[in-house]
Amino acid sequence: MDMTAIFGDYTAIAPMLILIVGALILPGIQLLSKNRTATWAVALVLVIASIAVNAMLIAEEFTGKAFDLYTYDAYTGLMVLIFQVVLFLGVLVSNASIETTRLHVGAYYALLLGATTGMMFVAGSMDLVSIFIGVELTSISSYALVSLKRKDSRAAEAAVKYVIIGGMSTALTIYGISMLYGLTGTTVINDIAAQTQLTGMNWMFAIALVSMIAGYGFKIAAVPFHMWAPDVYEGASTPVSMFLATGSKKMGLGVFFQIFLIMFVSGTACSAIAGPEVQYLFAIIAAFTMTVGNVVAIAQNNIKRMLAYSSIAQAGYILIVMAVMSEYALAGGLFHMFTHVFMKGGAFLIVGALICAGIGEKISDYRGLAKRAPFLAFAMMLFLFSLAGIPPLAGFTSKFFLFSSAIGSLDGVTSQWVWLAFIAILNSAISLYYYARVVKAMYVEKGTSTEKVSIPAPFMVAIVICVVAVIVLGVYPQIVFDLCEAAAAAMFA
Amino acid sequence: MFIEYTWLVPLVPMICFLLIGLIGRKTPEKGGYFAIAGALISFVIAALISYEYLTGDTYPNPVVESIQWFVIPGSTDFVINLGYYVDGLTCLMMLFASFISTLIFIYSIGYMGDQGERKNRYYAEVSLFLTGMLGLVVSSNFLEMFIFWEVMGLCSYLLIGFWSFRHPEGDAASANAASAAKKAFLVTRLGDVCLMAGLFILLGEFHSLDYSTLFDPANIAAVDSDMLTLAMFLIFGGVIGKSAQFPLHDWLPDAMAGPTTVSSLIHAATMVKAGVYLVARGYPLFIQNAEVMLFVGVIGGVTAFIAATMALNNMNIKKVLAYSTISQLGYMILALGAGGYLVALGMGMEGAEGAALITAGSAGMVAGCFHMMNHAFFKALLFMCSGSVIHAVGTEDMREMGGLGKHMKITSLTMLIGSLSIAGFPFFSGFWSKDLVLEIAMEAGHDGTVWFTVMWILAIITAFMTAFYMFRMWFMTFMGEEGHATQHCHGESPKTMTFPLIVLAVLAFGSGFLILFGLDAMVSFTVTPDAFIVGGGEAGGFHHFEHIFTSPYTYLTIVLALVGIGIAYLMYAKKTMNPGAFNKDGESWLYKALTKRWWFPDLYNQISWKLGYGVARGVNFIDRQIVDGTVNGLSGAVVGGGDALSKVQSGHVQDYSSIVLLGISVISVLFIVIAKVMGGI
Amino acid sequence: MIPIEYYLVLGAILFAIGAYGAMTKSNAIVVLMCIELMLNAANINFVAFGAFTTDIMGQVFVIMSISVAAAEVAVGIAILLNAYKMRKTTELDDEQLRTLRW
Amino acid sequence: MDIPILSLLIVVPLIGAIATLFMGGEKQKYAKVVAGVFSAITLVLALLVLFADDMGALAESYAWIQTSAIAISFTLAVDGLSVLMVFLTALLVLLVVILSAEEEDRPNYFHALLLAMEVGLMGVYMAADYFLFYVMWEVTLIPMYFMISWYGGPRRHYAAIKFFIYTHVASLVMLIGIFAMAFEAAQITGTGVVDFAFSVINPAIAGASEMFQVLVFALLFFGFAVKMPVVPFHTWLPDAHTEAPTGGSVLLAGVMLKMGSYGIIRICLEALPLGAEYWQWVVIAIALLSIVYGAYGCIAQTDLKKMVAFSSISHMGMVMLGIGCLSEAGVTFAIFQMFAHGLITAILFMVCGMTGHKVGTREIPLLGGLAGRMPMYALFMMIGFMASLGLPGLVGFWGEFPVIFAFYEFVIANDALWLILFCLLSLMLTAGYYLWAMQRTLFGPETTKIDLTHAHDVSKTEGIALAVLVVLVAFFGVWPDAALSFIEPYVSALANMGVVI
Repeated sequence: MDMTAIFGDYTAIAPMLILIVGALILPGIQLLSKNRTATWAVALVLVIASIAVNAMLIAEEFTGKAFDLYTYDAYTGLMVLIFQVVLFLGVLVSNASIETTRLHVGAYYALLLGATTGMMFVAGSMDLVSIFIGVELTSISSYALVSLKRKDSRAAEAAVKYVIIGGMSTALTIYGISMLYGLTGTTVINDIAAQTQLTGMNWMFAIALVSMIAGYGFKIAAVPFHMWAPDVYEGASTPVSMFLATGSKKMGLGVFFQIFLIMFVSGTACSAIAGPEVQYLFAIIAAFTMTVGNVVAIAQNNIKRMLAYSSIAQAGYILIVMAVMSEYALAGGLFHMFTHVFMKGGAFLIVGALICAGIGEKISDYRGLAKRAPFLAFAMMLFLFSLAGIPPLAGFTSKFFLFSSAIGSLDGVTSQWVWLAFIAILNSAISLYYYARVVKAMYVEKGTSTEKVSIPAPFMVAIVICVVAVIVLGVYPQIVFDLCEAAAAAMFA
Repeated sequence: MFIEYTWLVPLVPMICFLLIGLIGRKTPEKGGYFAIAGALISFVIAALISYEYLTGDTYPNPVVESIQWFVIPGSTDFVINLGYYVDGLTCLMMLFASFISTLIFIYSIGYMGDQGERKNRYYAEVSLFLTGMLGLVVSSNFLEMFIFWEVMGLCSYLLIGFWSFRHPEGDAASANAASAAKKAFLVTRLGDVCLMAGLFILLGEFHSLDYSTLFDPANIAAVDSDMLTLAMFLIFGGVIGKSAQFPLHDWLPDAMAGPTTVSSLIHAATMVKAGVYLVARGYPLFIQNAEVMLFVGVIGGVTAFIAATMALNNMNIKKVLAYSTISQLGYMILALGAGGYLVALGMGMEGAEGAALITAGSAGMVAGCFHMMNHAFFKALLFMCSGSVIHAVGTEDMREMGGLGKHMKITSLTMLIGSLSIAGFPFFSGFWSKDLVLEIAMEAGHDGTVWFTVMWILAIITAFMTAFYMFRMWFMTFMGEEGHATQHCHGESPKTMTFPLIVLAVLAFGSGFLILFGLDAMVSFTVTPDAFIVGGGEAGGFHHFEHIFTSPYTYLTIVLALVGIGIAYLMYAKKTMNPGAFNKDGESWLYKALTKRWWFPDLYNQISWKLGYGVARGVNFIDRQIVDGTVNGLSGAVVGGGDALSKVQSGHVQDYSSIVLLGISVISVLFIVIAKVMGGI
Repeated sequence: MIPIEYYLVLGAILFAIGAYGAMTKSNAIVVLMCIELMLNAANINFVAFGAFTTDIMGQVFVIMSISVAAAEVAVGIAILLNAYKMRKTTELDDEQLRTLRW
Repeated sequence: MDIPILSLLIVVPLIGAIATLFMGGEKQKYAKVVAGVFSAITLVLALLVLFADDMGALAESYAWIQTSAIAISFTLAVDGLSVLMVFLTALLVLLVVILSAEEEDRPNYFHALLLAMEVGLMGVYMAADYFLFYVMWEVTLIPMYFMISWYGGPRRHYAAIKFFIYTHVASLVMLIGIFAMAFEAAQITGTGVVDFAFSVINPAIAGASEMFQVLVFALLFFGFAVKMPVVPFHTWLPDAHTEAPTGGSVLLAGVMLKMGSYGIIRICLEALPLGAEYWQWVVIAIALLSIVYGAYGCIAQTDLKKMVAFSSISHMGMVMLGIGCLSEAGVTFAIFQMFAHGLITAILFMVCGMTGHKVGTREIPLLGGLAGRMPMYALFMMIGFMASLGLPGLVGFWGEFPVIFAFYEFVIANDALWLILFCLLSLMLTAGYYLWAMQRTLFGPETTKIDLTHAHDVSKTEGIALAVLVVLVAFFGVWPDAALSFIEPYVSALANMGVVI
């Protein structure tokens, strides 16, 4: 099907358009129908339609622009796909989760779709203004999403923290952008890159850089900007936590790629200014992020909180891309982002499903789960082991590409980032400790109850999708990795 | 035609072993008849082979046949073969080993008759042992020999420990047997490790371990003589262990915890001879260096003496015999050492003088082997007699015996013959061979070094002590008043036990005369420029007798032996002489030293405890605390770090923003530092 | 004409005040206002830069920024209201708003 | 042959594992039969490989992940080094299935784990692609982790997690080494693709700079050394063995430890000859340390199984020593020792493992005089111990004597003859701890410290499993060439490459 024939000039933003439409009509549908399942179904259909459109675009290897603002290429396609999958998983289970069904579902779905739209918008933006707008669209929607879990005091507290910290991050970002704008007189990233090469390094540029790293570092939850994440993920309803941990984090990483990779590596190849310094800076941030994430995760007893720290650590791994700044690393990083959706998403989904079944969030609540819910326990084990990077699961394969990029490239071994690879690998081993704790609780320890657990069907569908993805991407990563490579190539073109 | 089947000699007992192990339980005597048949068949085959070989055309050249077993790769491959090697020494060894085994197995039918299911294990193990012994003697290379050597060690271990559980005499006895078995294995293992090290050197130097390669003078000349000397010292270490030589002799008395038949077969007649056999077999290599031979001789002499002292006051009938075995083994080693020393000296000299020395020295080999054979007969006899006694009275303590002569006529008589033989009473077999031993030691002292004169003196004293303690034992057992154990005596043992005694008694008296029929020629040692040849020498015949009875030293030994017997008679039969007068009623220092076995067991214990368990506990401590402690400490640090770091997460959102600002400052500083280091800005 | 440095310094001071307030004030509403200050610091920069380079983008960005900030405050206030209903406080250092930790 | 026999060696146990996994509830008593059938089929396949006319022709290769930068293939191959390990794996798994015929606690999971472990082990020994090798290497971990956690002793949680993380750290370090090799090889070959196949990387890296080889050797060696394990990276092993169930211990010691030495030979020697040369003395020092330290460790243990675990350290040190000699003889017999130790240690762990549920405790001081009540048990234990202490005529001797001889040749060439004393000392100590243990468990007065009324001798199925091993131990002891004929062509190929002299 020729997408351009259908969408014309809007082809590049077609997947997004569907969601925007959805975000606008869903509250209305809810109001009119008063049936949350109907609203859910409409939302789901729209999401699937959006995915289908995007899939067609990817299959067509479509590249194009919309309004000189939004560029759709292989990179955008992949990022959009990631966000859509997250959204799909989130929407799919929302009608079944007791945490989200009592909300104002119209607003809830509108916010989910709106936040995703923001992410997708960021993915195709090459201008700081549109990136800023997109990020804020997502952020503000997420504040509301977290807070939407009404009658829940923990969610309220989480939302307060989220909005305050988020506000600070916005302020830092915009301050940095203003400096960059002052320095170069433009907000188009490619032009900024060209300009900064002319002006060279100076203090304004340094302030801009640090502010922007800090500002978007919030979204990624990179250390030391990570501290909101565990509180918010713990407090929010589980589908929302999953959405934030797997979606909004990736948007932040995408922003890093789009701004800094272009500024320092590709296009104008202006690594003359501050390239290596920034690389080292990112390497240090990456090292701290993964280490703090993993080490603190050991101390957690709440599984959502543990998963939150674990996603901080995973972001640390992906930040290796920012240190290495090579095309291969980016491909590996994108692939890890993709697999992370399924393994971390799957883990959160299981937590959410079990909450529906009346099982708490404490690791100790998971004792004896293998007897009560063999499939869920098995799936959880797969996700956790995948996160730990145990072959032959998806997490291993993606880490394989990602970590290897720190060791070398086609031109042989580059010893510069070997230390980072070592830290990453040690962290990987540390992470095994706390993942295995959950596995131990589920499989080895005896629970107080032996009653069988039944979970809602949508959850089951979503979890099965994740299980299949985690296994298939581990054993046969070819298809998706090809996409990642194309995306990386597009970025570096 | 028979000689091609030499491999059957060890294989037959092996098959018996398997048969006994698999189906023996269902047969009468639990497989005992298999064992006897196996030993007998081996003996017959060995006899046929020996006859064919000794009368054949190739005699005295060894008959060697081997197949390639496997290869240790290297720049020049090290080829390990599997085969047989038949010469005079082989014939002698396999004949007397299989013959005595046959007799002892027959004896076992009676002696072990009441052991029930255990007999199955017994016969399996002795058959396996016989495989080891016969395999050892027919092997064509050192490695093959070593394998059978170790198989014997295993059987020795198993048989010493035969009663190491559910001992008929109770728990203490089984604990004792278990400990004795372990000690025997470990002490000989020490020797075996040395032997193995010696084999490494030989294999490294010669690229082969085949006797035919190693005993070729051309090959010997081509290798590093220092390494060869070291190798021979190490190989002799194996001999010290296996033949219970000083200072590794202490396991043998303990080994008496096994059944008496085992003591008789393994720890007197055959296995402990393996060391002597190894020296004799390796003679071409041993004689390359006089120092080695001196060392061998001195060890032999010292062993003979030390062991004899400990037999003087022992009250256990089997232990007296055990010490006597050690002592006699010492004689054999002394003979080989002394003779070899002369040969080694002679090889270092030119012309007729050297040739004379070599000829004189080769008598050492004859003396050693001759004594080895005689000893096998009379010591097997003595042990079996003691077994007969123990079987009858149910104790090994001689103080509880006495006056048994009346109850056990055959046993007492045959044992008397054995005692006379070992004491060196004229015309008994021990007399001939012991005199040859003393003579060669004397000669080595005369033509070689004064050390051998010292050894000769020790050997003479040993001869006296031997006569004394053997008759002390005999008198205490069979003469005098009846001890309380004697009162429970069942009378004479069954025929299956007395028959072998009689046969052996005949041999214990008469085997000495075999030397008249050319036995010396069979194990003579000849050095020619292209070969070292065992056997085929000139038979001395009556010349030996003439020589012995014209030597004044012969009469000295006869007198000493008679004096020894006389003192024993006065002390233990007539009781006119009080032994207490000599040892201050057991209070003298010397007496205590002897009962403490010269403190050797204590020494062993100390060394093994300190070097083994002491170090092990240290290692274990390091392992748990330091090596594992590091691992656990590291993981503990990570977990603890996680706990500590998680406390930073205070839940207060403004702390978070403070940390953010702090982070930004740190990042800025880092950025500047990195930029400075890298030369930016 | 006022030199651009003046604007920048003003912006920086405003940013610093905002940041200081955001970190020290215990009332969440005040904190939200301080964050507004920080945003406005950036807005001043934008306007100044835009004026000096005669580039319209600066002003556009400020408009965007102000509207985003408005949205944010709206959501923020709603969230605080919700929190106040649940926890009966808007004091950030109150134990009631520090339950999610460690 | 048209049948993809090597793939089947992986697929058959995999199907078996999945099949048994789902045999819950009523069906679980048939799990062992299913497991037996599948492991028997695997053994038959392994024997087919063993007796194949041309092993090299069996190799299979399927493209797996092909990107613009990376080429990963599913390549399996066997040669003299791997075929013995494949055989050993197939054999031991079948024997463990037979041995565990009386396992009552969730037998379906137990057998599923066993077969899953077999998948990984087979994969490791047959992989000819680094990616596949690493995947399979890690695949072995999880079944073992569960085996210890589910069926283990009182401290199983600690032991399992320690085993899991310790060896995982090591394999990750190894992974870095693999990355480095792959990239360096890509640069050397200049094909523009990072190919992970052994056949591409190994020859290319063998020509890399010494500096590179030295560094990468260290990384890989660490990974393999932990697995073997050698002192001082061994502490996971005694704990894991103490807690693991009998069947798990048998596989752990019998074939999993060999993964380490296999890796050293396959990768460190084949691909990094200069590195091996550089580190030779360190390897030898570690080997000697392991040999002596392991032996001393044995003496101090009171748990029968822990003692055997330490003896594994000592004996794997012997393997390392053979490798460290970098001579044809050393490597040949190091491989032989791997095989020999696999057979012997299986007996030891079967016997010592069953002590726990036969008598009630494995604490040596509490035992004594068991030979009277349990003669077959005593017999098997004695055969195992004797084989392990290197009694000539049994297979253990051929892993020990020639290795020490190879080391002797090495020290002679390097004027360090005294080093041989460590080996000789260990021979003494080995005999010492085994005999002492036997004295205290089998012999002497029957213990009164524990209740022996329920002690029972080796059952029929256990007897079959043990007897098979005993026969093999004797067979290869008498005719070592049966195994050496596989090893020698491989080692002479190494020699032709100049890896060993």
